[in-house]
Amino acid sequence: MILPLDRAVAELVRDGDTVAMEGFTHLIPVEAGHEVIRQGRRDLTLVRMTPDIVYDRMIGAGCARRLVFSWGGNPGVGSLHRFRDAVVNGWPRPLELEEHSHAGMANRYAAGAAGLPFAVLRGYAGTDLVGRTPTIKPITCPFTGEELAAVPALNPDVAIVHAQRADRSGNVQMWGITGVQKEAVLAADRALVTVEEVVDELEPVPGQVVLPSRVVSAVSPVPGGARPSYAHGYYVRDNDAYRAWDAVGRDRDRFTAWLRDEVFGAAGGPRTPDRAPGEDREEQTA
Amino acid sequence: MILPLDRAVAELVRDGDTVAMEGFTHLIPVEAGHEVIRQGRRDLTLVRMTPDIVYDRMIGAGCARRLVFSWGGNPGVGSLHRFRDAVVNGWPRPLELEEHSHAGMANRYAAGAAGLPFAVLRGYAGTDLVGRTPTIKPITCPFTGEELAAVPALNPDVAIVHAQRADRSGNVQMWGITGVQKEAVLAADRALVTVEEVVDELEPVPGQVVLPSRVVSAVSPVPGGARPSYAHGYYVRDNDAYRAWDAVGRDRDRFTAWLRDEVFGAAGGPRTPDRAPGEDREEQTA
Amino acid sequence: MTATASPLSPSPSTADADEVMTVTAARALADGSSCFVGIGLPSTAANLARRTHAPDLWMVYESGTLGASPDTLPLSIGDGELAETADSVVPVTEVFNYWLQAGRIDTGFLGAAQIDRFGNINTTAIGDYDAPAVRLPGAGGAPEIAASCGRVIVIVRQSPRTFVERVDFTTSVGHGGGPGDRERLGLRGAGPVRVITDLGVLEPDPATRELVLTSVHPGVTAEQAREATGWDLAVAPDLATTPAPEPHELAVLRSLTGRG
Amino acid sequence: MTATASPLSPSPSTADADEVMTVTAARALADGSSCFVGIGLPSTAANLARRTHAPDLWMVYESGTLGASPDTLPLSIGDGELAETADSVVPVTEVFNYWLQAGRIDTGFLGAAQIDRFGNINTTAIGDYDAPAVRLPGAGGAPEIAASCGRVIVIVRQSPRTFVERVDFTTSVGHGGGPGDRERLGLRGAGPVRVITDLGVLEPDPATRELVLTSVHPGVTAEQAREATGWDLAVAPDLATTPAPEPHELAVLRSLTGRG
Repeated sequence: MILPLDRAVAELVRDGDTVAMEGFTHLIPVEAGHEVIRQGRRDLTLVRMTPDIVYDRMIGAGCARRLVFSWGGNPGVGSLHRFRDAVVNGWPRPLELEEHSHAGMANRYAAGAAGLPFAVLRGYAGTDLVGRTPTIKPITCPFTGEELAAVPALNPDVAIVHAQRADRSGNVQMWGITGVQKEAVLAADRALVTVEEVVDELEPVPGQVVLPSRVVSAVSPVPGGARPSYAHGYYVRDNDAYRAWDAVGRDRDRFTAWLRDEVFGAAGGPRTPDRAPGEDREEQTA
Repeated sequence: MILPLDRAVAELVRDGDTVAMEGFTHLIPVEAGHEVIRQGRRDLTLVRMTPDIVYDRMIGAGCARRLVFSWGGNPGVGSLHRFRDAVVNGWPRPLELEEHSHAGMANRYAAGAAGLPFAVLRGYAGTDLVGRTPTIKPITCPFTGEELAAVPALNPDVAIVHAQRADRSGNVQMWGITGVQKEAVLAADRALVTVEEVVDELEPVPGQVVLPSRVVSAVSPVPGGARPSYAHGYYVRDNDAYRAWDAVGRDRDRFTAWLRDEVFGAAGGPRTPDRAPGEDREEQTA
Repeated sequence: MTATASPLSPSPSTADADEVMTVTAARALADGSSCFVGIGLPSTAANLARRTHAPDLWMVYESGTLGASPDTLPLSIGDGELAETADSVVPVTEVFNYWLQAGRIDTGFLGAAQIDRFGNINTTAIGDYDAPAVRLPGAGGAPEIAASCGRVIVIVRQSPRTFVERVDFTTSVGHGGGPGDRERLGLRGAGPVRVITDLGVLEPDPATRELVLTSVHPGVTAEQAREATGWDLAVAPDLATTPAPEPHELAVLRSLTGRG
Repeated sequence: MTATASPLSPSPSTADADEVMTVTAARALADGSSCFVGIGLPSTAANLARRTHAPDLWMVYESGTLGASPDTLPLSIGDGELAETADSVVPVTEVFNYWLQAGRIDTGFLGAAQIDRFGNINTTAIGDYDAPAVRLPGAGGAPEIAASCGRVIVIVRQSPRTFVERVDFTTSVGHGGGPGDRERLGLRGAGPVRVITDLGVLEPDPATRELVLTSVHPGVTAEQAREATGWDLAVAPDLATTPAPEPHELAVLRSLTGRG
């Protein structure tokens, strides 16, 4: 149940899988993404509401064949250049897109978590997403006759999220902005949770979401594993690192060098606390 | 915003309204129900997953024309005899029934809260509820072709819930088992919340649900207002009172006397803390 | 194996019929499995299992308490004790949608006012729905427990009024009208795999899905069980006798129920 | 009303174009109303409003923070500051379903990479979707903000590349093709009621729903605004001049953005 990150990724993430790494700005499983890159996974369908820099890196590293998403930007900064390069130029390989809105994606996860084949929402009407995205279909209310939008459930092969804590039985506790992580984990066949720490007892915290161990396949202790995103109560969002990513991601060579130094350079499993990922920021922005 | 219970009920609950009083075993707004009885409301459509003794009393007092529900019993004890008497014998007046399952009711509230006309669930298939309850219809998944059940949204005229605390602006805080109260409040046009106490500041509590004041029409301080149900952190469930209700509710005369003494005898607004409703238990069971 | 006196069982050393029923139900719960627990006998059986052979039984109550481990038997499915001891307390929408409907619960426990030869259950009304002889509480969580739990165990006292040829109202589907009906209806769980009564145990015939008497409790005859059944109850050729409660099971059960 | 020097505005006393745009947007938010806030200029405008005329503006960020009141401007819609200061933090499913879709938000703020004469917005791709000249971030929360907020205010810098006859991709619906289209599509909010740019303010004509220049910022001419528009922009007969930022508005804005 509690496994080092490299073993957990090796066991749970397979070539060709549909992988959902969630975390809405907060608690993004960045280090787990780096481990997937290190292990050279290919042909993944990456699912995520806000691809963010973790998917920018995975796409740039060639892990992904397809992206299911709703907003692919660098929050507060601008574009994701590796994502753009893959979509516009097919580098390092073409990237198929399946685009939804946030509301659609959130409801797709919720349907997946609930064992339903689809979800219903007031959404998409009049937008060009309707024609472009085959996973949006009309549905009529059997009581009022209103037409609404239906979207199919998302049921990833594996969900990966980051949380503040787990206990030794693998019960997971997160708090602060918890996004759609609960739904992503419940919707997936397998779930990997990286955590800041493993503790004896999960002291209740206001706003907490607890994922019972029976829906968690593996917990990996990865302190700092969300950096440059943040872990409420542990460290703050490294906004400078997000800004600095713009220049790195913009240039193929610079990105490739970054990948070599910062991801493969740290090979051999997850980084240890004495060399937390956040400490690389200075090099990264240099 | 903060109003005495009698004024709040006078302003928010009208004859003929659809009223949802929720609280899943915990935090049942019993005193608010008594106030509705005192004010002589008639022709109400009462909505509640588990009618419990509060609706037994309101039905026995003649407030209700119709009941929308999923389980009408005295939890852990047995039947609700006023409910039975109304259904089987039409005393004190006939009671129309609209029956669902818990899953259906919960999803109906959720659809109402979400501004959707209906909800979808795996439910009811093969049961006789399908033929008896016109608010259950089939719906086909546009992606898989599977047939599921659709139920219409519940949007009560007024929701009434009990909570532990509110602040002076009317933000409401509850914790422990919170059932479908959030959904019921969000689904309703108007919402009345009775609380154990009004405080200056809502100190965060693990497991809390906070209802922002903008979705609350009125808050009424009613300490002990959930008795013989309970308020986590304030008082425990009075299981003896639930058991004792069986004998009172079973007999029309005894019920009528109880109503006269315990509900109308306390007329003139909500009971004050020095005569909390729970203290009546001895008389009630005598 | 016979119920002889033991230091752990101070009161009458022979289990009564309800006790045999409850112990038999408890034994049906595997350690580490998850169980959707209704109030009354199911809750007693699940809590007994957790205190005997299944310490890691994961109990879910429909109030939203996941992994509750109460010190005392709750009277309602929403007692404060359940929330205080749960791994997580979730809204009622989530317990039904994310846990039950999603197929995450191994065993569902149901009671019944009527049960028929195919394990269909009535908890709604006896007689005509529109003019019932007896109005019962209704569906509650039962239809979806019967549909979505991995399997269902029914606990109900046996009598011809309860065990009927055909239920007056199908609140929760067992095996419908026979083989293939659950599949046709899209019900994902296996349905009732065992009906545990105060007289014995009934299980669906693998081919016909009709309930068959497979075990009688100590001291009960097949004929007594047949007389307490409103249809022509079939008896398994290898009819067993239910193992009597062990002294320690009985002692724990009595400490839970306050008898003993 | 002219931007003269004041003790509260230490840096250049004349507001620049972005500042006029932001202050004008802030003024559009009524005290006590609710606002769905995107990051960037909308967040700056909403936080400015809350510190000036609208202390009870209720800000909702799509990360699930309801009633956030950050001390500093967040960089992302999910900064920790938002969660710490919120009345309530809810799951993303709830913010979209229970709050936005249910019609509980008065004003939605949107930006745009392209906006057309009917206020339709593109944030998906410039050029052909399958072989885009520029790939943009995509929809995010915008389609449903545009559909379900009571009204929408768009904040976007004006240029012919941005203000186009017809958007390459309709990510979020404004007034569709003209009168009645929102109703036909079942969109419940009023749609874009104001487009605030660095040059002036555009509002939909009540009859045709086409965007019309109704105000120019101080020092800007209608012709400049028309030249920065990719269609033949109509000018309101009673064209106004946007009231210049007050010194205290400018001072607060600059304290927020770190300029000044």
